[in-house]
Amino acid sequence: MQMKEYKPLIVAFCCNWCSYAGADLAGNNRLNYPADVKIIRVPCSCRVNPMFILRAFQKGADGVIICGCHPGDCHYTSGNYYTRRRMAALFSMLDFLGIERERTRVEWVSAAEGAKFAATMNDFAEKVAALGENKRLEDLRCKK
Amino acid sequence: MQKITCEQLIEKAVALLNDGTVSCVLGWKKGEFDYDITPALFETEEELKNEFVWNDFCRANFSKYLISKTAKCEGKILVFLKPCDTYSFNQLLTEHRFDREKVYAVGIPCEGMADIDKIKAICGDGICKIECGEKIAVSTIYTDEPTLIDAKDVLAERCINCKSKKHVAYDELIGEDGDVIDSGRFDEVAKLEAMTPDERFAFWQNELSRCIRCNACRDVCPACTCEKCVFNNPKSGVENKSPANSFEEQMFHIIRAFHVAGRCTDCGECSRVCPQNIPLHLLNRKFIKDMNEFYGEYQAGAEVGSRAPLVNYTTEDLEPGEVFDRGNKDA
Amino acid sequence: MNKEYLRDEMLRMSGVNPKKCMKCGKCSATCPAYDEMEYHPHQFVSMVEKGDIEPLMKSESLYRCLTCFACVDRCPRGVEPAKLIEAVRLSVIRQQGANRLKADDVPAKLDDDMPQQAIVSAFRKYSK
Amino acid sequence: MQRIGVFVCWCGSNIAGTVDVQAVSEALKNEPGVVYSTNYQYMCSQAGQDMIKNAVKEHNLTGIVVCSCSPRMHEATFRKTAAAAGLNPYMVEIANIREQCSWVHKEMPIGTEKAIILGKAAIAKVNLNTPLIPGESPVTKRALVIGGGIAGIQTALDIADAGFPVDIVEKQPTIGGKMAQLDKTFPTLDCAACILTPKMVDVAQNDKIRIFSYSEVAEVGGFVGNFDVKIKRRARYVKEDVCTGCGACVEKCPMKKVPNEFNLGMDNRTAIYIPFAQAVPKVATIDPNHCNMLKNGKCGLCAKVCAAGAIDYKQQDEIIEEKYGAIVVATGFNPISMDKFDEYAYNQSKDVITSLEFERLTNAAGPTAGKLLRPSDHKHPHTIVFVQCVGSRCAACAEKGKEYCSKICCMYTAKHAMLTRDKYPDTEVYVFYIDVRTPGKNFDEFYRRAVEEYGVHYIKGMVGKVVPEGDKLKVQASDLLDNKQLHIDADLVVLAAAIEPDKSARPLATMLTASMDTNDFFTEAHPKLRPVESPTAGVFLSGTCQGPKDIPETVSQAGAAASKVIGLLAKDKLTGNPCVANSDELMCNGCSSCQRVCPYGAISYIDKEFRMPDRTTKIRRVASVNPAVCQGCGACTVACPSGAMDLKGFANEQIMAEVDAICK
Repeated sequence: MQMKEYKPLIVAFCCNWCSYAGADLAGNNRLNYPADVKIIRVPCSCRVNPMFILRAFQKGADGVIICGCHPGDCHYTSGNYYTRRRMAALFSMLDFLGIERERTRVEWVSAAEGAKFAATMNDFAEKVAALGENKRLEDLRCKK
Repeated sequence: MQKITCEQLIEKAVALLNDGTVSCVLGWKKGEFDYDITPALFETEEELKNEFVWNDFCRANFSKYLISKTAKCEGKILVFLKPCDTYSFNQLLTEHRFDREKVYAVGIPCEGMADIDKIKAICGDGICKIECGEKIAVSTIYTDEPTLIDAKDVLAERCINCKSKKHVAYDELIGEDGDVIDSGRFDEVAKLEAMTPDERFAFWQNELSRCIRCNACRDVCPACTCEKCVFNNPKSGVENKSPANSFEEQMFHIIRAFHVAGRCTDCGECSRVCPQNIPLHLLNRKFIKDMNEFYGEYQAGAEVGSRAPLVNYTTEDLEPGEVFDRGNKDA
Repeated sequence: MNKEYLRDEMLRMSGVNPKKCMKCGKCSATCPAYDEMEYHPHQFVSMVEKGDIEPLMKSESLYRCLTCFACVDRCPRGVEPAKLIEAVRLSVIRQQGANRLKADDVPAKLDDDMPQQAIVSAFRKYSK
Repeated sequence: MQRIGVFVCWCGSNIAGTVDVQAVSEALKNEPGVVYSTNYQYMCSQAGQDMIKNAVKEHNLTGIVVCSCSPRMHEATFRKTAAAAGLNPYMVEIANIREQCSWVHKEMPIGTEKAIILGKAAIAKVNLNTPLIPGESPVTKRALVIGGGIAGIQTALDIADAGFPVDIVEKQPTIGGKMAQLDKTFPTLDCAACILTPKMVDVAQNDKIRIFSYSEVAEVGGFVGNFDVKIKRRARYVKEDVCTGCGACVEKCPMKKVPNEFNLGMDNRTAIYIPFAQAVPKVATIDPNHCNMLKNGKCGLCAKVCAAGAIDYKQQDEIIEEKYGAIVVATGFNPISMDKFDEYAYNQSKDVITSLEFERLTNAAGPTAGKLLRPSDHKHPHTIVFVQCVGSRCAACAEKGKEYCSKICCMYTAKHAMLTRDKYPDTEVYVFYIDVRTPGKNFDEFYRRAVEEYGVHYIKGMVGKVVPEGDKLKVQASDLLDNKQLHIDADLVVLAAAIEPDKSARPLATMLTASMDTNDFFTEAHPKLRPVESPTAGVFLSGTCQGPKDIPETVSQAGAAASKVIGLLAKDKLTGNPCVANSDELMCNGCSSCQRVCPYGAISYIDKEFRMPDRTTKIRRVASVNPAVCQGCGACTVACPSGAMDLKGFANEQIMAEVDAICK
């Protein structure tokens, strides 16, 4: 087997109104973060179904992060409040099953927080990289 | 031993059937074995007198049956509800799953149901006859004299940790109503929480790897009343009917627990029917325990129309990152 | 003594957060013992917050507070100045404890004529 | 199978500098569904767009992926391009390879690799895209304004001015609201009535405006452009269209001891009454709680003296149903109750009054005909103490006061103090304040004039207690700057009571599915950028129902709300966002989870008949989304356990396809 440098694969779900714009701002300001982070645009963080997160892990993601507007700033007034409850419950459950808690995260990033977006992604990627490959929640068949 | 006798229930059912209040009765009858009591629909006095059963093995929760039965039956249905069943009954009403007008609910007290596996552990295999009286008399093909067992010694886990002897819904109550009990039902969850993540992972790998995806847990669950389950729906993107690997088992059970979170009344049917004895109720209880701790006490089904924690919020809720810092968990 | 340490002690003992104060002065406006006091309730709040506690500990004001809790009741921000005054008072008593009677010393000083009330007070006072 | 065209943009060197665009377009050529792939310097340029249009025609494309800058930048551009080429605009997806790739990564191989993956994700999504057509709904060209204070009046006038009919619903017998009760207005000291009553007359005379006074909104259904509203017109026992407002009945009414709410109970009115001289509509109203005829059938004097024959003791409440395109909430405020503030002796002494009562005492049409007299003994007060922030900025007890600043008290107290000193220079006036807040045009100048020119004593500190003693009020207060406790023998104490939203606002918000904050103020759609719109489409906010405001702010917000309403009513049809939720009726089990999380009330339930496999039919309750109301957040899709609810444009399958493409 060929030894390759381990690079974590990170899926970031970003809400269209705040965090996706925050990611754009990070780009505008040329703030670096690892290319391992791939962003999926959703209208609101409350669109993120736990099934999407599990699916990402199944297909080989090493970490999943969900970014939304700060509580109280949701474009749809209350979406991120639901996200907060759902993800609190889900993450607690994943932890209960013994999945490393550092693999999942929710972060509130506003459209003005390009720097926070980049810093969050750097930090998250670093934490996930430290955990190594996601063995506990991964479908081995799908791995090449 | 149950306080209410089988005769009392038959008498009540016959009376309601004969005076036209109801047109059929949802009750229990003997299955292949004496301990294998199954749900049944009775339409005549004769059927009731010959086949109706009520004893320490009448475990089935009838609430879910009302969905299909009320849609089919012309008149009202008489249903017997143990205290824990009434919670599922209310939860289904909250979700508008059946017409309350078409049901005549009779609440009956329950002293807890027996766990056949515990009996087998005492008497061994080959049980040919069980009689429920003061004590449970178990005869096997290997012994002449029946073994007498105290029902208290073989209570099912969910009955040991019974959350409530109080009926939260009924048209009529036979016997006396009890109280909500401060049970130790979350102790097992807390024990797991106190383990290290590695220990927890090992525990669940061991349990979930036994899953054969028979779907019994889903089919019996009074909260799983979807017209079509996402796991059966090719359009959902997560369709899988049999597990191809351990991940899909986990995914199934996590998603199922998430889908019933806030709706699960903790009736324990999932673990009861699991042929592999996977303690599935622990997943549901974990959600219930978490939500109680994070968002305040909530019991699904305690009242009709209540708003479950996951379809509610406050602006002061804790952050998902904070859930791990709570309690006595390892850092 | 270290200012910050003293302040933290006061806050810990009283459970009061003086940062909530919006400096309206209603505590002092409502205080029936105001004229007797060198430092007034609102000054307690602001001086404790600044860590300026030693002058308070030396002041007679501590013993002029009637603990009537009018200031606690009236404060629009829920700051509870009386509890802060009580905390300062308590810390003085604790410091004095070093050169005062210990609770253990009390029994030796009792005699038959001592009123019951005084014995109880003595224990309460010297065990702080 | 889709026929997808991929267009990779260089964005000059912005993308091409760190991404090998040639390699990207080559790599994406072999993705499923892709029939054409190319790259160009500036895709958004006219030439670039022409390239896309030509490719659509040449290769019969059904879907387009543009690998370029952020969709927030040019998604709209490329959708228009697609539409121009005859494609459904929602068949376009953007892979963001500039902001989220070339600009954040420095090395070419890494940038190129990520760009390819982002392109693949977009292709995977387009493969599952379906053409979306925005729904259209008609607009009823009539607006409803709830509340007839200055906010409602101004909104209604502005809307009517643009030619649209407006109805005002006011629960009092007259419009005018709180402003009608005021004496002068800060900082210009105009007489409130002199500037308000002409507007009230304008409303009455405007043939586009109908006033439903003494009425309430009973029920609201429908959605933006198509609200169905039931208005309850309470029986006033006087035929509104017949009454001439002559006042003969009021003169003759023997029941003269009814507390007059317009003067806050400081004098009495009759059982049949006209609230004040300039009331609009100027018609009498019978108070059924005090009228002898209505209570026990004895009297009937008013009917006898009414020359017009307008009295109708048999009148009943009436429900009117009307359709509206837009609704403006202008429910206003009330001062909070002083009952919990025992320390100020409000309930013990008649001479402790609120500022609104003070307004009536100084108003020429008030109980004292404008002379400043104490309510208890009608003597001139010589020492007056004003207390600010009574119940405002009160975080300690939610039952007692409000945590917010009521905003208007500093200025009206300065006005009261100044006017008192102006009219009665022999009066000593003290104002106890925590902070004096005067951000506004000419506000601080006004306050300084009160201090410097009129000699009002402003004292930094609060009043601790007020004790009535003899005919004096003993005021104990602190002077924080002098570090003294003051004892003042006052003749009159005026409390600047906090203001709170009207009690009718909360049930109204529920009817409108408009959200409120914990203080019962209506929430705006965006606190900075959409301050006069509620998050519920078609519902607008005017005046203090949204937060404490003074008159100029209220009037400007009223105008802003009106312009939003006009913008809406000017449309013949509303075009919705097609990316809305959609419930699969076959799978929905009607559990109501989705309805609970919908912030817009877009989901309702219908009983639908289904054919079963055994040829029987079954009626089931299923969710139905109103696409005109849904804003497409997707909260319902996750709440739905059966996966029946999905979001168009961001479907479960599409997002999972993206996840798969990224993780592959």
